[in-house]
Amino acid sequence: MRLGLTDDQLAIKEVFAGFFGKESTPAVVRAAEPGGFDPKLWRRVCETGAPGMGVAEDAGGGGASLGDLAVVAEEFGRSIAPIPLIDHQVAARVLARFGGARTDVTDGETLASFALRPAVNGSWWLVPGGSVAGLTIGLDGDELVAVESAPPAAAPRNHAAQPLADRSTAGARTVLASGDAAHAAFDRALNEWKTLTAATLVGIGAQALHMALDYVQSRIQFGKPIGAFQAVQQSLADLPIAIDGGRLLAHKAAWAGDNEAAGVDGHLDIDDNDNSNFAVLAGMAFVFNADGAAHATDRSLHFHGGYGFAEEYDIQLFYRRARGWALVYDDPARECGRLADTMFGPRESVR
Amino acid sequence: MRLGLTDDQLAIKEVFAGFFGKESTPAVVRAAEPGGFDPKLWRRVCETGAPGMGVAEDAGGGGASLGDLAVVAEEFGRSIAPIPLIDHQVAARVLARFGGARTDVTDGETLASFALRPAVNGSWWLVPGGSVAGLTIGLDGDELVAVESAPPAAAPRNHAAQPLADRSTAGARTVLASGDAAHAAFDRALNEWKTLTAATLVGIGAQALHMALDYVQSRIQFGKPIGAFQAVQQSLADLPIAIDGGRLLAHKAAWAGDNEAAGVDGHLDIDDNDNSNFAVLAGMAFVFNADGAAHATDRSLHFHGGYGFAEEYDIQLFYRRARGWALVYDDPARECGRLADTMFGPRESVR
Amino acid sequence: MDFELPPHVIEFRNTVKRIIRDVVTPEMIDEMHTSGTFTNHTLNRALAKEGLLERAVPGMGMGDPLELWVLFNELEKAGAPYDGISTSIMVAGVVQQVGTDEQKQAMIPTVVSGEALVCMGYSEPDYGSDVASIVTRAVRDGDEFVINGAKMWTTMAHEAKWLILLTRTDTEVPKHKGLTMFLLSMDTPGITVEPVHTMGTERTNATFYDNVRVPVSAVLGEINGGWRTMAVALAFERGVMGGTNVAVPMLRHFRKWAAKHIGDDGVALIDDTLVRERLARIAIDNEVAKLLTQRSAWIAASGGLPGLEGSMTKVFASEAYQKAVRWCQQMAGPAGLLQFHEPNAAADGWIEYDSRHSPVTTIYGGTSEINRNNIAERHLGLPKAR
Amino acid sequence: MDFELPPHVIEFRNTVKRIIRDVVTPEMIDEMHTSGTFTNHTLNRALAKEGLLERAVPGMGMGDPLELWVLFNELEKAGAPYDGISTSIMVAGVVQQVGTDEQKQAMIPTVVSGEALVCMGYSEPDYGSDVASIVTRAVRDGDEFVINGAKMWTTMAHEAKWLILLTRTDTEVPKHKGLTMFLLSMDTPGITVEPVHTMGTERTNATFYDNVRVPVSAVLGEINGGWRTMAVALAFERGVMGGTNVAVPMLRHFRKWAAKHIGDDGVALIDDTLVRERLARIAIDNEVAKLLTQRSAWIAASGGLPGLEGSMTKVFASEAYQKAVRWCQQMAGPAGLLQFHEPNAAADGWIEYDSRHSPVTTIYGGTSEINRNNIAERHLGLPKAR
Repeated sequence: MRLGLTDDQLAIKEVFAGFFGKESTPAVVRAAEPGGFDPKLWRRVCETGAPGMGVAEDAGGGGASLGDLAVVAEEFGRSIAPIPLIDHQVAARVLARFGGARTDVTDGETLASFALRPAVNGSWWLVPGGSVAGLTIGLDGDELVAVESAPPAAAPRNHAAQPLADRSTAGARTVLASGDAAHAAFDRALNEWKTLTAATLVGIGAQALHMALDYVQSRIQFGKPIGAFQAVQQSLADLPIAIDGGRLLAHKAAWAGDNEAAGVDGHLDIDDNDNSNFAVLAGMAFVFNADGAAHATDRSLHFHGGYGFAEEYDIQLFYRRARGWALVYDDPARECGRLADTMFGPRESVR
Repeated sequence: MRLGLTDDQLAIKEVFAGFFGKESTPAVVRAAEPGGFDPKLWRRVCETGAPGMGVAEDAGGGGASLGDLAVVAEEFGRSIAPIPLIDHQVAARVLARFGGARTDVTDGETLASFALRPAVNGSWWLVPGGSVAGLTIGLDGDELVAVESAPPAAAPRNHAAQPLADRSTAGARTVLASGDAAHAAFDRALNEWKTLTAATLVGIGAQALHMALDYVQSRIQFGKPIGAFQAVQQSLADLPIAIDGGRLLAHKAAWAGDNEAAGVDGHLDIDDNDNSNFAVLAGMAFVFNADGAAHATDRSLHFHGGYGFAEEYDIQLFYRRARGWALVYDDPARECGRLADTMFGPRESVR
Repeated sequence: MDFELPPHVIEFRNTVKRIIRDVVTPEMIDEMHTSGTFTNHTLNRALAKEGLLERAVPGMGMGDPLELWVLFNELEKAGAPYDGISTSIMVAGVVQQVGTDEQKQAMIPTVVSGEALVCMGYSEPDYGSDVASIVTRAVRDGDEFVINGAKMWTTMAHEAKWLILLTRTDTEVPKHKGLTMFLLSMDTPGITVEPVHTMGTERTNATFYDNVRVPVSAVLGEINGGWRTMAVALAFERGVMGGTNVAVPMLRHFRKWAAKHIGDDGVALIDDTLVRERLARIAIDNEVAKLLTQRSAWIAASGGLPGLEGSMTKVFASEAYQKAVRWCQQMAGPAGLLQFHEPNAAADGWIEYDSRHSPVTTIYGGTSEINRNNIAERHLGLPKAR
Repeated sequence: MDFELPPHVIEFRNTVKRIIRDVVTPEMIDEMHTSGTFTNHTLNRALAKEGLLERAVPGMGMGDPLELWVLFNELEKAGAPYDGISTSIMVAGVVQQVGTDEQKQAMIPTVVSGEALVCMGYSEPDYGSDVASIVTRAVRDGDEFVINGAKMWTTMAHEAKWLILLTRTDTEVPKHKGLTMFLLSMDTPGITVEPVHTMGTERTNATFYDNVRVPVSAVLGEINGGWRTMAVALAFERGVMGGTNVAVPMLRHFRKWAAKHIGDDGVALIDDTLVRERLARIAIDNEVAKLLTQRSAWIAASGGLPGLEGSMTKVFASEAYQKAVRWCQQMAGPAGLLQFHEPNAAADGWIEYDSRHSPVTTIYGGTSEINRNNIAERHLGLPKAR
């Protein structure tokens, strides 16, 4: 048992904290609005190997575990970098898993995205990264496919300035898997996406807390820093709890995902609070951190007072991404319903 | 428009505040546990005319409006009196409405109760006041009936020490109404019960706040009354808001109920926040005050510290009744579902 | 316990509703969101033309005092651009109460005709919640005052004809006692306006005062009585001039959209059990927010000063709105992220807009913490804790 | 990122589970609720017999430090009576660390054999959160101390053989520096125990000390070093000895009942959409509470002192539990009001019990407010605010 990071992971954390801290400043984030994509930053991140680091080594990637990717994701979230890194990493891993690893994707030269919802009427709705990706991985009926096609010119204007787009299933189409295997692969990839998104949201929440602490210690009202008032303190004291709890949960999901990939099946006994099931932990991590990041950014913005609402302050950038980067998948309440199906069994008494 | 009490209502309030304050002290409440009924207090309340005050004058009652009864209910709630007053008042009104007014019920000599749920297999489940009432009014299939039978010896032990019991539909049985009229009468009575229970819960919440204020101003820690700490103040400041809002809502429901009884139908336009519909306001008042009283008693108990948890302190009596007196009807979340059916229409796209 | 408006107020309300129906078009609302300036000259003039603004000004005695609440409640529920006239009418009420005849004659007719707007300079970059500590100086120079300083959140300054400006005129006395309020024209030389854009699209301003010279007759109220003049303004506002029912249009927008938004399973979103529970709770809170506001209006109309009641309403309504927005955006899922004019946007983009607008509502006009302090100290009688 | 227990700790856990399965009967749990005394001699001896108590004592070096957490987590999840041994083992750890050889030899074997319990006298009627201000006096008299005063919430005092008692020995120094802790037998003349009954059924006590004479050798730690001795106790406890997973048995009880509770519409309660969402959220919070507790155990086992982590876990777990209880009682409807042994009671009465038990969990062992103060000051680095 070791709940913290390994030495390798600590090194990864340091590298990416440095990279994103330097390359994805709030000015960079702001400049990339509303489209939500900075091609130069993408090129720079490709130099770090991050886009393909989760691809197996024998497929030409970095061989990083999901746990390692979660460490990167938190730093990515902390800087709300305007690149669809998580989506690309998940897509690249799916490709490699089905023998379709492509150097251009592993290198990040071709940007890939992962459709979070099965296609309806030949279209994947609001694919994150979809406005910039040349390759879309998604479920189309009973097939898991990779479709190569030119991305649209622009993303619809959206809350978090994400590079979203609806993408067609038409194009140069490769079938990666069919039938049950396709559905299983889609589920696996979606669980990876939820896990890494959860870690990203931990980073957003942690950074929002950091910004709040800076502000409340320097803003003086009534002759004191506002952070000296219990009204502020009691509310901020909840944030590190949710952040730490959310990080542990995201890490446990990643650990369970790595175990599952290694053929070690998880265990699920909710009655005994004993749970190492990847799908359940990924869903839990998504729900808990979607709420946690929304709350942390809400409180941080609030304690910035009027300035928190001003466009020129940075906290509003985080506030919007805490919401957008989670809800692009779904309502956490509906995810709870799906978790209940796994944890408590299907609704047998209802037709 | 007059949102406060009329002069008559102010007089009613004063009388019953005095009565319950004197007759239903915490010692009286405590002595009546676990059965939850003090026969002496019931006899005393009969002397005030409260049991039949909501019965029309021409039926031998006090001719009080639902609004007047809500004023009494709040004072009743403030003292958590161990008598099923609301249940009796509602039952007595139903009887009178169908020409079945009985002097012994109007006087309170025979205790009547109202079954909140239609009978299933010849039994009404957990009727409030059921362990002491000689007459049960309830819906049995398509009939609204009054059943005379001896109450059971004891109530099941329950959270709020309420005089609950399952009651059989067998006994000396009078049919008050049949078919649609029975269902409409049941709905009307249930809405009256929700409204008066809401007012009762306002009283419980208001008294819990009062007790919290007494305690936090006299309890010294760290050299100050604990009520001088913002951590305590910020939390307590929410309570009067919920209490005042809940009272306005309960009063509006009562007003709408009196209008409905006078043949003035309510209006319902949720899109315009324009609502004078009795059923909707009664349900809203129930939900809002069930939550409000639960929260107020929770905070009050909490700020009493360890003493709040001690049996010998009074706040735990209020904490349990705030829950029991509401949940004896149902989960507020399910009531929200029923409200949605009225406010937004039935679920047409679901079979 | 009578919750029905008197007949003449119902008639007033019907007039407001009619004007809204006739004048407030989707294009007008759209323009307000595009420009970030939440006022509209056509609407203001239409209301003025039928005498509604005049009737709403507190203390003018032209209409029932309840009409102030009814006017802004209807405008708010309609999602109409009313920020400009709400401030203007409130200040007109202050001028009516404490202004000189000269000030009344100069200013009030321009406001009630719907022609002129007023902006307020209270907060400063370093003083928000602690407004009594502001440092913008007004120094007496013969028959004039010379004003220097900077103000923050001077919303409508770029549209307004009038400005009320809180200044420090005495530094030697306790901070509340050295403040003076001025009423001046925005044309006065030395005033600069710089836009401040917000995440909610709404534009506000920073304003700068560089040797602004005004005659002594520009003092509104007493010299060194600025705190009192501000209190009058607050007493008029008392939470009945909009801002406490903003979740009503949101629920309406969401409901209409959810009724026609059919999921992949063929079930309309409005028929989803988890959605219905949350919408019902929003409707309950909307009713309570309305009742609390109505109470303030009733107390004011009965001659009372509903100051703390206004604080209570504001805390409740703004926090309930934020909860409702969070729920609606979550229930909408990805569609709740799409902005105005994007296909498939939840409620035509309103949900996304509300999510950007809602954070400010627990900040401006007194943060929830400041309001709770006031409630704890002045309503609950707890010891001062700051 | 490795969340799996080491094999020898899994084996330890399996032993605990086996003993629980064999020894903890419904009758035992029932007796605990009837008596209000949350300890059971049979269980304590069964755990002792297999050496589990000895292995769990912090600092004894008999087992993996993780075992302390595992032992109490399993007991808590089973709803077993463990309050008596958790305090006892914690104090045994304190004695092991700061006690004299004489104290260790006298006290530790009686605890790890499951024979003797320990109670703690910290709080007083007038000093709860502000425990540093306690006034129970211990006055030196030759080779003895004479103790006079009163303690509150001395749980298990009526069952315990041992007592650790916080006293004031110096009134001339800052309040934290004049405290001394004693370890004494409950047989010592002059101690009176009076029961205090609680809404949660659990019995606690008020204890009174009337010229209680103890030798100087009864001092636990240093004279005037009582604050430090208490800190050692707190560091051992660190939230890993139960109290942070109490919603686990509640969810299990509710789930089992909801699966067989069929509504009038033929739908099982567990299949109700509104129920499922809430149960899922409870399960998520249970997992997080477990992980936060596991983190404290891991930090402690790695040689760290997870003080603030324990505060964070306690705030989260107790408030999540209260939310879960409220939900479960509401979801159960009227059945959630019925107590143990009543027909149709939700989850055989557990929901009603949890509703009475839960309020104390944000009070004892440091209120949520005190814990948040600590987190704000010591973890977030904000200025002292009390």
